[in-house]
Amino acid sequence: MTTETFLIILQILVFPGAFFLFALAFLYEWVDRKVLARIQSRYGPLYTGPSGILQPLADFLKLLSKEDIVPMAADKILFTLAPVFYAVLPLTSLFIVPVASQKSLVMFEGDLIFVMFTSALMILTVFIAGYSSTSRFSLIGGVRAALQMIGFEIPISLAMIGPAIAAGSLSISNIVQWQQTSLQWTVWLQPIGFAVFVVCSLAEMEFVPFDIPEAETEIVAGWRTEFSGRKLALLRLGRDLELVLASALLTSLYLAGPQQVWLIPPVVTFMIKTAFVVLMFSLLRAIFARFRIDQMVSGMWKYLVPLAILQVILIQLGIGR
Amino acid sequence: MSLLKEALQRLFRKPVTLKYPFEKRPVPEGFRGRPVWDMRKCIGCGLCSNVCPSGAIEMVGKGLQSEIKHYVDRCMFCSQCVESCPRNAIKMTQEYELAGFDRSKMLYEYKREI
Amino acid sequence: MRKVRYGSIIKVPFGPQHPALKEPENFMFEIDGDIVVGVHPRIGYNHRGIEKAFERRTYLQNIYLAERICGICSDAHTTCYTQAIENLLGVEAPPRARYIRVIIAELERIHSHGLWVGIAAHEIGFDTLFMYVWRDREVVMDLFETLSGNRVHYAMNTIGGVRRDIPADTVPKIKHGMDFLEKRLKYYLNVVQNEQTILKRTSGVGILKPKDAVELCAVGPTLRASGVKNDVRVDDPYAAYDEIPFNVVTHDGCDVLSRIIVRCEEMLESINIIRYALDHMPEGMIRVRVPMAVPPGETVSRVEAPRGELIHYAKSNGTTKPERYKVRSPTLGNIPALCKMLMGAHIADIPIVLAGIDPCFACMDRMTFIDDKTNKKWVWTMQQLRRKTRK
Amino acid sequence: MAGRRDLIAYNDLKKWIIDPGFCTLCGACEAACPIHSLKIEGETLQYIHDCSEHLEFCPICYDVCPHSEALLLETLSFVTDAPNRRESLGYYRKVLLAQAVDPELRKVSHGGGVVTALLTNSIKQGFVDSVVASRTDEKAPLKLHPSISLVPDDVFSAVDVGYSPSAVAKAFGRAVQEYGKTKIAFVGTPCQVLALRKLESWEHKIVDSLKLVVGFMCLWCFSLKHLFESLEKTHNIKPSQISKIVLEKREYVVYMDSETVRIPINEVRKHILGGCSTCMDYTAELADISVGGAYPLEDWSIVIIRTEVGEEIFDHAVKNGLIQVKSLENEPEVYTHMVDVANFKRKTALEEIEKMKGSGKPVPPITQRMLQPLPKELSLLSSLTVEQIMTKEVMTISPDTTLEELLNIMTKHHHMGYPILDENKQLIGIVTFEDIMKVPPDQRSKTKASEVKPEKLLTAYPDEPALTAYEKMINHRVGRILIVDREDPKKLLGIITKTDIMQTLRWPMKRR
Repeated sequence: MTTETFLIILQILVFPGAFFLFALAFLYEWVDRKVLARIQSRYGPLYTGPSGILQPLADFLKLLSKEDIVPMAADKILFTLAPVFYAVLPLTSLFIVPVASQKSLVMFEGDLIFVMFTSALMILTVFIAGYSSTSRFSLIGGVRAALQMIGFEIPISLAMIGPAIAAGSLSISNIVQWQQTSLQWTVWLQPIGFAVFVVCSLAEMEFVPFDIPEAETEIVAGWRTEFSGRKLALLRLGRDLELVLASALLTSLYLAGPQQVWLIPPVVTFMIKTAFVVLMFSLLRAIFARFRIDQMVSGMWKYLVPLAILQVILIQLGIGR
Repeated sequence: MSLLKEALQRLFRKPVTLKYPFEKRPVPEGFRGRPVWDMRKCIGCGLCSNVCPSGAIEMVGKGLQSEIKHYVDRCMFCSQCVESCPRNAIKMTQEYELAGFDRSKMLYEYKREI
Repeated sequence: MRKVRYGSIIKVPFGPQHPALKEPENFMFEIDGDIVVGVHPRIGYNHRGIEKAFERRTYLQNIYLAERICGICSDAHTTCYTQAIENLLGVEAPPRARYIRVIIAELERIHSHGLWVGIAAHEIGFDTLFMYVWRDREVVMDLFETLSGNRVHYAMNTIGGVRRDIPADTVPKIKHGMDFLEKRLKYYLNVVQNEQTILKRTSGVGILKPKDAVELCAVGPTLRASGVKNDVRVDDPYAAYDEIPFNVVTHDGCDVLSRIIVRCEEMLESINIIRYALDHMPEGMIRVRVPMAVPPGETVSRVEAPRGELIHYAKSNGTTKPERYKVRSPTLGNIPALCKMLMGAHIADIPIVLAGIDPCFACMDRMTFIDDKTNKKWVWTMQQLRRKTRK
Repeated sequence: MAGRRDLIAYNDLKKWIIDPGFCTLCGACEAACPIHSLKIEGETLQYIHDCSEHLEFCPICYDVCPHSEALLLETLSFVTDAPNRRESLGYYRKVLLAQAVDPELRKVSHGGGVVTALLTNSIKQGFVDSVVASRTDEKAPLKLHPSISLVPDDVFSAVDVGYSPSAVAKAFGRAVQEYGKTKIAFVGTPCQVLALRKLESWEHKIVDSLKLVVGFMCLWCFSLKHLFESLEKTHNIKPSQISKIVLEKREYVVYMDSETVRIPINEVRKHILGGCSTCMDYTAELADISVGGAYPLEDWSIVIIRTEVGEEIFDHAVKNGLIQVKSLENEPEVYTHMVDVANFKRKTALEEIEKMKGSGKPVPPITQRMLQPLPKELSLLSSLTVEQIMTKEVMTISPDTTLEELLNIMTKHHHMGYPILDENKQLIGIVTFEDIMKVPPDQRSKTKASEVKPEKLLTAYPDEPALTAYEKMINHRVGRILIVDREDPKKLLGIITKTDIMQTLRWPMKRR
């Protein structure tokens, strides 16, 4: 084995690969919970580690050790596979997004399309998870998730395309590089696209006001109702990775991604930017009530899709390029 | 978005939650905590056990030979016994952490000194 | 209520254990797509035999039993109970006691409505508002603790008056709390009326027309939110309400939003009532002593609980224990109206509409038996019950 | 009296007090009853429901009844801090004459308006927050109602003396339980004061709120119904006409709108309450402050201050200028009259008891207890010698002292009997208050002490057991016995009075 192969394996497994991303996922879950709690005048996680920073990890470990119940009527294969996919898909996408330097671990022309594809696959996984548990609440939750996807998939794709058009490349790393070399962040050029992306990310991550597929008071835990033990642990990990993915994508596409500023390594600027994005997500999820599914879908089509199209047209007209 | 301002303000303020088991809240005067009996004053009339709505008080024996058994697990701290006692033999304390796993530990017995 | 529809109707159970219902009660919804086409409430899940328990306890002990019919409107139940027994005894609570009862009842209304606004916010996923409202509700809870020694079961009422006086040094404390609450409540009222997501979820949802509301015997804020002016405090004044000027808050939106607004404004009105009562509280007795035994007779007493009109019926046979006791809690009155509101709603609207009547199922549940296959209903007598238990 | 007590006190109360008709309707039992089984309604005591349903064992209502024998010695401990004790005065710190400074007040009140002034001051100064007292109805001036006053102005019309029973002790219970008052001044007649003191020695929780007990001197109470009936029958006086009844020199003067009628005391005595006929306490010996009319002085009251609390509150009122005081020493007539009435009351009570005993009727348990010491008290007395309990410093007079001079001495020192010693310090007899009273007032300045002294002289020897001396006193119905030397019966060594006996009996009791 050459040193190079070893380094690549190390990169995939440790930094900036799986281990680092897991750590980041747990860290951002903690940031999210803590910020949300502070907004609501609560403490949030407090006792596990300093200021409860290890709480998400503790939750994860605890769930791993819990009993794993599979409903009798459930489709066992799909029911078991869904959580795995749910955790693996955002992780795969994160290899494409630049984290530690301007270049991501895996990059190829058109990897942006791949990310869009995986995010669509995730919703499919959610639907399958809800469908395979055969619980009424899960079913409704899964259907809602699928329905919700119809709402946000188009605008989020358009919002992703915006920077790509500006950079002239379908590779995320290239978009990042373009921003850094041209010394302008896309967010200043395409604020509408940024806003659309943020809103759709909330919907993608099922955060209030778009936590419709798992609305606690309406359908218990939605598509996740029947999951427990290791499966639930994987679902939670997937959710956290999704948060990292969404913030990383937003950072890469609109905030110029990992950037070497003076002596600060790019990974630090990346973390600062993503942490800021997570904070913004937490703030936004705190100040709204949940929409109803019909209101959400119609609102998306009525307002966000035209806005996203408008942004694309503006870019084509040369504004925001 | 009308809650945004308040949300931002709250983000930089101290939470209002009390870290309860570590940080106990002082209770006000007149708080109705666990009742205690002063057997030097008790005459054993049995009124407390008779008025108790939840049957938490048991009197063993009669009159001045009696003993009081108080089952805290049944007590609902209404303080009717305190109100009914003709002689101030019962007092409500400020004790409120009375939950536990063992019911047998929730029996408080009051015996007379002979 | 049952409507036969062909197509993909699925039945969705709501409760007895459900995150939207904090109390065990069962609703079976027939859902066509996302629309509710049938509602089948099954009450009685949480029957606790309280009325039978009343017959086994003395009148004095029953105060505390009445208090535990409901945890949130505990004072309304004891007020109603003590009023009924005072009627039977032919005594009247002294003026100061009646003012204290008003103060406690209105504090309780603030706490109950505040709790409800929080729940309503939670039902539509607005947890931040829920936290804020409940945080500010603590002011009332602390006042209760200072005034009565307990946050939930105040045990202020006793037959013939109240058990504790409101000392002069706590009056400024209460007033200070009221000033703070008034500021906060106005802010929340503003939030509720201006926050788009809340308006989206609540306006035009759970419509109950005034005519339906009256026909289906809705009570309390549910009825008043349909624009019907009805309040026991005015219609049949008890305690000191006949001496205190206040407005009956109504709103004619007929939807969940107007139910929120009515409750918020009622809280503001309660603050005014408390201020007036504190300023005009007469000196003197706080209770009259009454004997343990109650002369024979029967009586009905009405109280405007936070949830609506509460009715207690008592029958005495001259001993120290009641012969029969019956409680009609406001939630029971609102159940038919609730079914009306829910028809045609979205699944997502079920929790907020359900919460819109401020249900308190624990105090509502009564003993009836329903065979849901034949729709036959009956009530078991004590003998039948005994026979059943022996088997 | 009754050997074993019943577990439920009401059974005893009914048997020994209510049924024989000794109840004076003070309402202490109603105030004390933890389950409100008893109720005073008009002139009857109602038993509303069976208390044994709720109680296993309850001594309360019988223990606190002023006519029961329970807790009698314990009640004494409230006043025994006082330095002096005299027969018919009780334990006291000071005896003086007082009147309210405000003339308006004197006009509305009986006597000097002292109680009203005192209580008004205490409420204003915050010593007490309410006053429980009797008040007359404007429509029926003789009928008393218990009243609870909260503001000083209320007191102004509240305090009143009268001759009808009033459930003040019940009102005290209400003040605590229904009004929630915590500092209460109580005003009542001797039996009501006794009831309160019994509640206090029983440690009933309602007396936590008791701050001050003011006692009125009281001869007795009438059953108004009977009194009115008889007045209407014999003197054709309608109850509505009567505006005031005043006791003046063993005569009741009935004031009506136009005329006055004088009725001898014995004629109306039939209508007094059962418990009053055997009561021997005139000056409310257990009160913090006792107040009575200062006949023949108009507008003055005689005030006996017994406890520290009473002294403090009274002095404060004097300092604040609401009450003016005058020494009693220069007014022997006032003092004489008071003691005379007290003695009259005691004498008639004793006669009544004899009568009751003779006819086999039950005697109130308290009287029985007062007249018959308990076995343990007797054994205590028999274990002591006379020498151990006698007072050695005796005030004596010479045979030439006139009765008027003697009355002055009595007014100054409050002793009721004085041994007469001749110039050689030889004992020649003893002269007591009763002996003086036999002499008409106008001849008292001429009569000498030796002339009225009884023939017989009761003496005891210092080495005798105290019990013997006590028995001698009881048998001869005297309040004091002279102790003389066994060898020389003319040599006075000391004196034993009832006070000394009381001191001996109560010495194991300690004030809490």
